[in-house]
Parts: sequence; structure tokens; C-alpha cells
Amino acid sequence: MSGEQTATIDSDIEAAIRENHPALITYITAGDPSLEDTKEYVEALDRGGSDLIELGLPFSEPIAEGPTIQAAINRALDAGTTPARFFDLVDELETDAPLLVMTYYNMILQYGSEPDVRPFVERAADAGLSGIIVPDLPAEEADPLRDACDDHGLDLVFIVAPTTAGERLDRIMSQVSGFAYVQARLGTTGARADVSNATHDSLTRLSAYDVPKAVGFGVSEGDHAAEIIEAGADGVIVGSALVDLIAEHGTGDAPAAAALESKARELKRGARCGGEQRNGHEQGREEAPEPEQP
Amino acid sequence: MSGEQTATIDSDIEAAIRENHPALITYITAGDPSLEDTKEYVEALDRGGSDLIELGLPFSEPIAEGPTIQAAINRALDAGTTPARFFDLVDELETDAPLLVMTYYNMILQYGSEPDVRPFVERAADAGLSGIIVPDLPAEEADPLRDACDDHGLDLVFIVAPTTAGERLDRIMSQVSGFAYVQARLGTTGARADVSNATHDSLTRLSAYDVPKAVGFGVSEGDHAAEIIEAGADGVIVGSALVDLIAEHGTGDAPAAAALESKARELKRGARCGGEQRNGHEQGREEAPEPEQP
Amino acid sequence: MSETESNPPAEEEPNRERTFGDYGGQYVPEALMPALQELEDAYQRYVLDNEDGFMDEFRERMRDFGGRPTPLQRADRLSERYDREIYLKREDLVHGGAHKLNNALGQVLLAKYMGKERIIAETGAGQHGTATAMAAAHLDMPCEIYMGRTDVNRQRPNVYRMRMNGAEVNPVDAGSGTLKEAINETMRDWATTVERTHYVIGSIVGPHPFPRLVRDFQSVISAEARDQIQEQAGRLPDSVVACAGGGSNTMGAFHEFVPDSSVDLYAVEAGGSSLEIDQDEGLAPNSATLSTGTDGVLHGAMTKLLQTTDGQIVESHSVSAGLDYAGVGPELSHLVDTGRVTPASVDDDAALNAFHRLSNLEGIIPALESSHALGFLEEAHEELGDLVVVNVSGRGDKDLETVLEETEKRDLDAAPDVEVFDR
Amino acid sequence: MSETESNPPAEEEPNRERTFGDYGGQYVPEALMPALQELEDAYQRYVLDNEDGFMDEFRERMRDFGGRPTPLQRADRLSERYDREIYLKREDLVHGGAHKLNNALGQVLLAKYMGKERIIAETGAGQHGTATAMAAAHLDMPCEIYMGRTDVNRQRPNVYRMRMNGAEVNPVDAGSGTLKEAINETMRDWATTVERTHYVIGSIVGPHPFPRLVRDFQSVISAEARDQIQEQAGRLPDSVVACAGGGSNTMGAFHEFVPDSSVDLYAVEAGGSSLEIDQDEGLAPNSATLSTGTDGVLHGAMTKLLQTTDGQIVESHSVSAGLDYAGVGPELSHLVDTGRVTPASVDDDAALNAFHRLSNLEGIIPALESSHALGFLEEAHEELGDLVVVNVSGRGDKDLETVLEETEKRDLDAAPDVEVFDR
Ligand SMILES: Cc1ncc(COP(=O)(O)O)c(C=O)c1O
Ligand SMILES: Cc1ncc(COP(=O)(O)O)c(C=O)c1O
Repeated sequence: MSGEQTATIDSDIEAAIRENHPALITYITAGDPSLEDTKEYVEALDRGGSDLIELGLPFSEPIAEGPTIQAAINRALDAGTTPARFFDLVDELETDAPLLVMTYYNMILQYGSEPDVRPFVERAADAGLSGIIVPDLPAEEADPLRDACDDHGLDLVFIVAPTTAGERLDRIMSQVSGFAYVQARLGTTGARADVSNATHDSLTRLSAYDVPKAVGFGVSEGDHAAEIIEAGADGVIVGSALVDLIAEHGTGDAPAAAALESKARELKRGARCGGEQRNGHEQGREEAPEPEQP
Repeated sequence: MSGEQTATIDSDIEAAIRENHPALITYITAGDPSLEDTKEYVEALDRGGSDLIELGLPFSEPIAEGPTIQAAINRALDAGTTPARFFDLVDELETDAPLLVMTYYNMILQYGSEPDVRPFVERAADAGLSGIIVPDLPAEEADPLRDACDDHGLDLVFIVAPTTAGERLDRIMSQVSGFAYVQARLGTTGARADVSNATHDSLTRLSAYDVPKAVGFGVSEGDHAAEIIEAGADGVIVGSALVDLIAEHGTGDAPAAAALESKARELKRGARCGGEQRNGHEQGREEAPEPEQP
Repeated sequence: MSETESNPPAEEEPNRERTFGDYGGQYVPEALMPALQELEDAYQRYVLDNEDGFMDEFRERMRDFGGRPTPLQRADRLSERYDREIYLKREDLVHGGAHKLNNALGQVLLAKYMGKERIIAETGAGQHGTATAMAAAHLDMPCEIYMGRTDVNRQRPNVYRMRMNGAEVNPVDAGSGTLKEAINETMRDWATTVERTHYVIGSIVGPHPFPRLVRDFQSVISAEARDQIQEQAGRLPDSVVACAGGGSNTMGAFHEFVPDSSVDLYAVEAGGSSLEIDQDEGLAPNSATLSTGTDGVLHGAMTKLLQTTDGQIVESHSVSAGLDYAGVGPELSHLVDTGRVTPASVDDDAALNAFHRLSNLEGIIPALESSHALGFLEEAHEELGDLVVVNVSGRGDKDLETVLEETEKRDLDAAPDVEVFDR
Repeated sequence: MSETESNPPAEEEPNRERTFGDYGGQYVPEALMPALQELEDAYQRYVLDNEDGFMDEFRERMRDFGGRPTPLQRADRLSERYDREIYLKREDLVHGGAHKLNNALGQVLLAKYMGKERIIAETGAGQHGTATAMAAAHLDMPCEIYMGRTDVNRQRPNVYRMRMNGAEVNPVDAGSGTLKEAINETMRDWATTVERTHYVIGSIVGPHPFPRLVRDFQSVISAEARDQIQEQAGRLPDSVVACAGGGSNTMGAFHEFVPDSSVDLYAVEAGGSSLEIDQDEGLAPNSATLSTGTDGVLHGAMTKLLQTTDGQIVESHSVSAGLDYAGVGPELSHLVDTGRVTPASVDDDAALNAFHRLSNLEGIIPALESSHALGFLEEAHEELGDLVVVNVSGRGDKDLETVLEETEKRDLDAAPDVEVFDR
């Protein structure tokens, strides 16, 4: 176990989470509404305190997304976002926060002249990306991509769902690369008004695993961030709430960047606040009977 | 055979045909376009030289009629023609030509309170009708009606079709009452522009039977009448051509009656002319080898 | 006439068969009589005596082309609802979607054996027309279908199907442009072309031998069902329920059970909106001939009819086009008079509810005609005994539009909300 | 990752079964993986091992409710036209009008055995949706169908049928509002409700074990046909021809013949109006995936796809809605790569002509999907040997309107004149 943790210590991503604990991970769709806008927005999210930024590379069949991100993906595709242009953008970006690409498996497979994951991973590494998240790639199908990522020093982040349990959970948690993306609830992405019970249950279930855990799917407010971090997460992942802001403000609009920046600040503040609460409990607990330390 | 012929000698109908040879039999639908009109029209046909007049009592499903008489029947039904009113009309009529009623079997059956043919036949006899023609009553189903007609001294006229042959033809011809209604061609009633070959064939086929034969279905012109009589018929039956005149002239119109009268004259003249031609041939034949006289 | 009566040896045999008690007969124009005799002869030879293996070929084609045997299905949810065993005879699965093909294929094949060159048929809503067109295409016979103008316009999909199967469709403009006029017009065609044409009549109506011929082709329904119920339920049913228009699915479903006196037979007619007849207008807002009709002659046979006291045939009415006929098969009239068959009627609302109920509970969308039999089950199940067979004479895809329209006008408990288009 | 590979005893068995050569797999969100494992387990127990008599009940219900076996019919006039023996497998006679029920009933029944409480399914033109709704009504399972908004509006009769069978119909507004979007949305529902819901996928597509499960339910087609042809023609056929959309009727018709190396198998796809893909617009005017597609991942499986070089899935097009899909079953991709199955395509015009030809010559109105298989017969019969089985996957009543519209736009030799309304 400790050997594995050492192996991931070169991970920019894990480092970003551990160092900026509790971490804020933000997501937007590249090309929504244009790649120029995306550049501005990423810089705003970076300024706003994002510790990691996920950039969605749009795929025509986004089966894991809710309506908000689906719509963003359609806008991005209509604007002519392609993998080539996406990487050109990433080449240009200079952010404090490490960047990840989030896309569907077919996009990765088709990059280059033959169906093969390696050209994509190479280009991603070249562009300075730190990791990849693939919503339709469960651990069982991940070998080829994991090999390629390992070869190029990229993290391949896995999602842990509320339904993930037993032997599969153990296996996935033992292979965490970067962080465990904890899916807050069943269903698709999309901003929700509350934090689900499933989130609390999952974090309890996962507390035995000593890996960085970031919670996504439905987080939209500073308060949610606080609650989630307090419940044991190491980071929160926010996407739809940010995409909503972009959709509201439209293209080429300075206020969109400003809104994203201030939303990021709110979320980061919430996360910190949750972290302090948790520390309070933990100290409280440490003062109390005796913790079940391993 | 001679016994049977004696039996039918009281028949007004047979007498009318034999005495006025070659005979003109005319048909119109009672109540088309109203029963008052029918009265006038019947009188006109009588004046025009009809030797027998058939009055159609309209039935809603006239399966043996072509479009002309169908339409007349619809007009008559729309005008409220019922069996009761029909008989009231017949009560009033005073014509030289004997009258027949032509109607479908169900009309006969339903007259009176129970399904039974007798009340109709009684009332018909009462009204002074001389016979009945039922287009949907083949010999096989005719016993009850034939009995009733016999009891009341009415003729029940049968139709002989181009398809009637063999044993059935013999049987029907041996039971002729009034005259044999020779159907000129397959199909339905309706004025045609020529005399069909079937007519000639039928008359040849029927020449061996010594009963009065009148040909109907499609006869519309004096020339047809002539041709048919020349070919061996004892009478022609004309319906649709007269109904066409009624339809053309409309209701309460003196010219309709006049047109009917002059059409009747044309037809009667044609028939006579055909008769003379035939007599010519027969005399010619009598002068030739030797006729096959019985 | 004394001659006819003095001629018993030659006459009695066909005479006896020509009728069912007082019903039936051959009330047709003389021109058709020879064709009916030819048909009687062919019926005897090919159908009754299986000459040239006619019936074997018929059965084989009904299997391979028609999809027979059709299942007898236990209806689990209806059985639960009515607290007795309900079995459905699935004629909706016959090729074309109804029992109609049993007869149409039989007659077209018979016409072929008889050396006829051309097929004609009448159709109302188009069910018999489409079945005949299919059979004629399958057997490579030219085919013309008469259909009232009103029906042509309101049953376009069926008109297209017939055309696609290569049949000519002849619109009939007379009268109200519906079934009655189409039959009249087909008879007129037949009277003109009888020598080379066979008229494929669509139900157990018309002159002898049609009622027997059609019944024999349709009786495959009860022949199968009788075996199936004994195999599946271990005994004969307490009752058999079928809708009745002309009555061909009805007698098809009953025929083999007629000798089984323990089996009650229910013929369910269309009650329409009311059982009264408007004498002045010549309209019946129903087609409950067996329950309310009087004896008379229509389309070649003596039978029970909807008619005015004068004898004019009235316009019948039912939400179900296939039941909308003022006559009924003479054999059914006879079996009702003798008490062997119990007539019943179900009104438009009850039939529509039954349509929705079967669709929803069993996943079978029945024809509106068949829905009358199912509506009777709802109303009278308590009198039907523990084991009931209902004949589902056809499928309801053809009725969707009518059902939607008619459902919208009413307040039916069993109807779903169908408005998903504006959500 | 080294751990996965070092764990062969537990992993290899399912892994081997997860794919067909390089195709197949389980490319789905993590949340669905446990459900797929549960389904794999149920597939093994109930379908493969007939636990609790599952397969017996399935077969019995397919007989009594579904109308199986369907006939294998010698097509006399096609045989004459093509101068060889042509047999038609009559899946058009299955309840609901297509082979779709074989799968839908199997899966809904399986869901019941698994203790699921709710059924969801996608549908394009509505064929799979109506089959699923029927099966769910029959088995008393709540059912929701996702259907693109465009499809909802252009396939109203099918929407009504589903509603009448008690299913909810959920219009999907995303994208072009057709099948692809409906599948995406159904997957989203499933990802949310996976614990109590079974997703009844409509063809041999999707993640493992769906392609095997659906194929096994559909393989009743070839199991019957293989027996029937031997009984009727005395030997195995030289070739079997079936249309391919996702490929469920295709593999259903092929499966039992796959080991018979003398039997050639032809999968006929929709050639649409052209076999080219417009890369810029992301449009394919065809859905000839097996002939022209490239390997990729769609809806959970690695298979042949219509996609841009970037990997975006294109909008496919065919006159036949049921073939209009950018993917295809992974097993078919594999069998094409290994040479066991020959892919072919037939364009819109040829399919329409074949539709009219079968209607006119045989009295069977085929689905437009099936018309592609029949169009191939017209084009390639000389290569198909002396004894050919064509799978008529469904009936064409559902396609009448489309066929009329599309026929009017073209000049087709086989089309009849349908204008009888103004005569
Ligand atoms: C499905 C169905 N059932 C019943 C009928 C009524 O006819 P019959 O009473 O002759 O069975 C029809 C007539 O079209 C029909 O289509
Ligand atoms: C009649 C028919 N055939 C074929 C298909 C194509 O599906 P598959 O390729 O899965 O058989 C469909 C799909 O709706 C269909 O309805």
C-alpha cells in the first residue's frame, strides 16, 4: 500500500489536493461558447482559487451528463470544438492549478489515425495536462489507457459511484491515481439544491481508504462544499453550477469570467470552512474517548 | 302442356301480350319524384301505347338495378314512398294496360304485421294489380308467393337470365305465369346503346318454349325494340330509358309526361316494325323448304 | 308449381341444406343461381370431400402464410380481475390482423380450384377487403374490391394496403357510401361477370352456400380452441364469447362447440348508443340484429334484420365499423331462435372501455369489434362460469384513430391520458 | 492495474465472455457496473441454466402471448421470379408485428425474475417501445419509454399504442430528438434508478451482457427456421438473408446457422441515398455501419460505427427508421471481420421497390426494415444459391405513410398507383 502511495507522489494532481487541502476542483466544457472564451474562463477559475481544473472535451453522446452539461457540449460542438483545437488551447493556457481533460472514451480512441489511445495521451502530456477522466470507462476496460497514462506520467482518475461496493470498490480504491472521484449520488451531472444522503453514506464507506477523495455530481454552493468537506472529503468538484453561469452570461462577456471567479471563491471559502469544522470535530474526537487509529 | 296454358288463359297479362302482339311493357319507379307525378306518368305511358305497365315499389337495397333505377328508388324513398301510399296510388289509377308491381322480396314479406307474403298479395289484388315481379326471388324460393298469387289470380313473373340453362330453364319455362321476363344480358338494369348478342342467343335458346317472352335490361330505343322483336320476342320491356326522361325533366313538369308518352310511342312503333319484319321472314320461311311447326 | 312439389327426390336434398331452420335460402337474381349451384357443387367436392386435396392445401397455406394455429392464451390479469379462468383465442395474430383471412384465403383458393379468373369482394372498414387482397396476391388472382365512398375516405390506410397488394379498389358512390352499398354493388358486378368471377363474401351472410362455406373456413377457430382448452385447462369451457357483426368469427368460434351442450355460447353485438330504431329516419343507433331484429330478406338470405315496419333496411350504427351491419348470418338467427346461442349487446362506451382495459392489462390491443366480446365479459362475467373462452377476432391497430377520437368525446374509466406531445 | 492482471481466476471467465474478439465490452459509467454484473449473473442463471424454469416460462409465453412459432413460408411467386427456392421467415406475425417482442418479453420476464420493479427502454420509430410496453403490460410491470421529440411527433400511432398499453412515454428534447438521444437519455435514467430498474435495450447493442442476452432471446428465429427448412426443403439453406440495424433480427436469424459453414449469412444494411459520410456536417446519408464504419465505442460497446475522424458519432439516415442507427451489434462486427457474415447494403429506392414487390406478389406487406433484405434478394439472388431463407423481421403497416410519401417522390417500377380517392 505504501509503495503505491509513493508511486503516485509524483502526481501533480495528488500534490495539488494534498497541498491545498481541502481542494476545489472546477469543471467547464472547452469551447462553450468558444475556445477563446474558455481561455478567459479557465484563467478566472484559476484566479478564483481552483486547485485543479477539469476541461471537458465535447463528445456527441455524453451519456453521463445531465441537461446543463449536455447543452454546453452542444454549444461547444456547434462552435467547432475539435480535439486538435482543444489541445491548441491547452498549449496556450498557463494556470497555477493543474489541468485535467474529461472526455468520453471514443474521443480518446479516435485521436490519431487508428483506433488507439496512445496518440491522445501523448498529445495530452505534451500539452501539459496532468490527468484524464473518462466517464464511460470503468476499471474493467481501462488497461490500455492506464498503461498509456502511466507511460506518460498522467493520472487516470476513476469514479466511485454510490453503487460501487465490495470487491470492486477495493480494487478501484487500490488503484487510485490522482484522486478518487466520488460520485455524490446516482444519476447524471447537474447542479442540485442540496447534498444527498448518498454523499454522506459514500464518504463513511470510503473513510477506511486512505486516498484523496473529491466529491462531485450536484455540488453548486459554498454551503454544499462546506458540508461535503466536513463529512470527510478532501475536495469538491463543481461543474454544472459553473456551466450555468456561462450559459447565463453568454459569449465574449467579461461578467461571465468575473462571475466564475467569484463563484470559485465562494466555493473555495465554503470548502475551507468545512475543513475547519472537520478539524474541530477531529480535535474534539481526539480529546474524547479514544479514536480507532489503525 | 296445353292444360297449363289453359290455366294461364285468365291472365290479364298474358292476354295483354297476346292481343297486342308485339307488346310494349314499360317500367317506372313509383314515387319518383312523387306519387302525384307517378300518376300522371303512368297515364302518359298508357296513352303512349304501353300494353303492360310495371310500377316499381322502392326498396332500399335494389341489388338488381343499375345506377339509373337506383337513383330513382332513392328519390322515391326520399319522397316518402311507402307500400301503403303505393297501393293508394294504384287504387286511383285507371289505365287500359294491366299493371304489375315490381319490388324486392323483403317488401312483400314485411307488408302486414308478420313476415308473410299473403297480406301484400291480397292488397295488390284488391288494388287491381295483375301481377308481381320480384328480381331477387328465383324459382327455388318462390313457393309461398306463387301459392298466394295463384289464390288471388295474380301472375308471378319469373326472369330468365342468360345463365339460366338446362334443367332449371325447363322448370322455369314450364311454370311461366304471364310471360317469361327474358333478361337481355348479364348485369343490372340500365339503358344501353345496343342490343347485346346475349339477347339473340337467349331468344334462340328459348324459341323452343311456346310461352310469351318479353325482353328487358338495356332496351332504350325504338330500333332496339324492333331488333328484339324481329329476333323472336313477344314484347320488349323498357325501364331505365323512361326513368332517365323523368330524371331529366324533374318534378311536376308537364313535359315529363309528354316525353314519356312520345317515348312510349317510339318504342311501340319500333316493336311493331320489328314484328312486321319477323312476319316477313316467317312468311319467307314458310315459302321456303318447310318450317318446323309443332 | 305443383311440379316443384312433385319433384322431391331432386329437390329435397339441396333444399334441406339451403336453410338453417327457416333462415337462409337463396334470394338472389336468377342470373346468379347457376353460379350458386356451381359453388354448392364445389363446396361439396373440395371443402366437404377434400377433392384434389383442397382442404389439405387450405390448411397448409393457413399455417405457412396465415400463421395458424393461433394461440389460446390464458389472460392472467383478466382471470384475476374476474376471478375465473379467462382464455383468449388470439385471432388477432392471423396474417392481416384478424380472422378474416381464414375465409378470404379459403374462398380465393376455392375460386382457383373452380377455374375462376377473377375475384371480387365488398368491404366496409376494409378488413375483409385487405384480407381478400392479401389472399388474391398470394394466390396470384386478379382482384377488385368494392368499398363505399365514405369508407374509402375514412379508411385510407386500408385502401392503400389493398392497392399495395395489387387489388383494384372501386369506390361506390350510392347511398351513404358504406358497407350495404358496397355489397349491393358487388352483387351487381357479380351478376354481370358471374361466369368467370368468384364473389368472396366477407361473413357468414349471403345466399346459400356462402353461410356454410364461410363458416366451415372459419370453424378452424373453434376446432383449434376446443383442442387447446382441453389441453391447457383439462376440460371444455363453460362458455365461449364472440362478437357478432355478420357473425363469421362468431360461428367460427362456436361451430365445434355447438354439439357440446354444456358450453354456453354468447354472440355479442354492437349496442351502439341505444337499442331503439328510428322508424321515420330509417336509422338504428346500433347493430344488435340478433337481439332486436325481425325476420326478413337481405343480401340473398332470410335472417334477422334491422328494418322498418315497411321492410326498408335501416342504417345501423356502431363505433366499430366491422359490426356495423343491419343483417346477420342466418345460422346465428337460427341458433338464437333454438336457444343454443344467447344474443347479447354491449354499447359503444363499454366496448371502448374494454378496448382500453385489454390494452392496459394484457398488452393486447384488440379490434373494436372484439372489444364488444370483452365488454360483455366485464358486464356479465358472473354468469359465464369458471372457464371462459373469449375470441379476440382481430387486432386494434386499425382502430387507433377512432378510439382516440371517441375516447376524447367521453369520460371512460379505463382510458389512459394520451397527451404526451405538448409535454 | 498489475492487480487486475494478477487476478486471473476471478476475472478471466467473465472477461472472455465480455467481448466478441475485439468487440463488445462494458464502456459505461461506473454506477452501472454493478447492475451489469447483476445482469450477467441473472443471464447465466436464468437464461443459460434455466433456473426456476425461466426459459420454459419464456418459451411458453412466447407461444401463447407472442404467437410462436412463426411460419417459414415458401414464397411461390418470388421463387418463380428468382428461379430458386425462396423461403420467408415470418416474424411479421409475432404479436406486435415484429421480432422485437422476442427480446422485449424475454428481458421484462428476466427483470421480474431479478426482482426489479420498473422497466425503461429507448425507442426510435417506436417498434421496440411498443414491444416493451406490450410485454410490460402482459407481465404487469411499470414501464417508461424514452423517445426523441422528433420521433414522438412523427410516430404518433406508436406513441398511442404505448400509452394504451399503460407505458409512460417520455419525449427527449436533446439533439435531433431521435434514437441516439433516446438511448442516451435512457442510460441517464438507468444511471439514476439502477437499483430497482431494468433497462430493456432494443437490439444486440450496448454493454455486455446485453448483446448476448438479446441474441439468445432472438435466436429462437434461427432455431425454428433451421428445423423448418430441413423439414420443408429437406436440407439446410444455401444462404440466410436478414436486414441489420442494431442487428437483433439479424443475429436472431443467423445464430443457429453460424456453425453450419455451408450456409452463407448476409447482413443487409440501409444504404440510404449514398454510402458517403459528410465529415463536416457529421452526417451519413446511410446507416451502413458494417460496410463502411470504423471501430469505436458507442453506447457501452466497442463496435463498428459511423463516426467522424475525430470520433463524433454522425447522424445516420435511412428511409427505414428501424435501421437508422450509427452503431451495430459487436457480435456482427466480429463475424464480419472473421468473414462468417457478409455485409451488404441496399439503398432507399431498392428497399421501397422491394416493399411494393412483396406486397404485390406475395400478399405480405413487409416492414421497410425487412424490405432491405428483400431488396438484396432482388439485386444479388444469383449469388445466393438454390435455397434461400429471408427473414421478414416485421410487418409494414407502420410504414404505410412513409412509403406513400417516399414513393410519391420517386419513380419506382414496383409501386402501384394509389390514387383512388378522386375517381
Ligand atoms: C376484427 C373483426 N372482428 C369481427 C368482425 C365482424 O365480422 P364477423 O361478425 O363476420 O366476424 C370484423 C369485421 O370486419 C372484424 O374486422
Ligand atoms: C421490423 C424491424 N426489423 C428490423 C429492425 C432493426 O433492428 P435489428 O437490426 O435490431 O433487428 C427493426 C427496428 O425497429 C424493426 O422494427
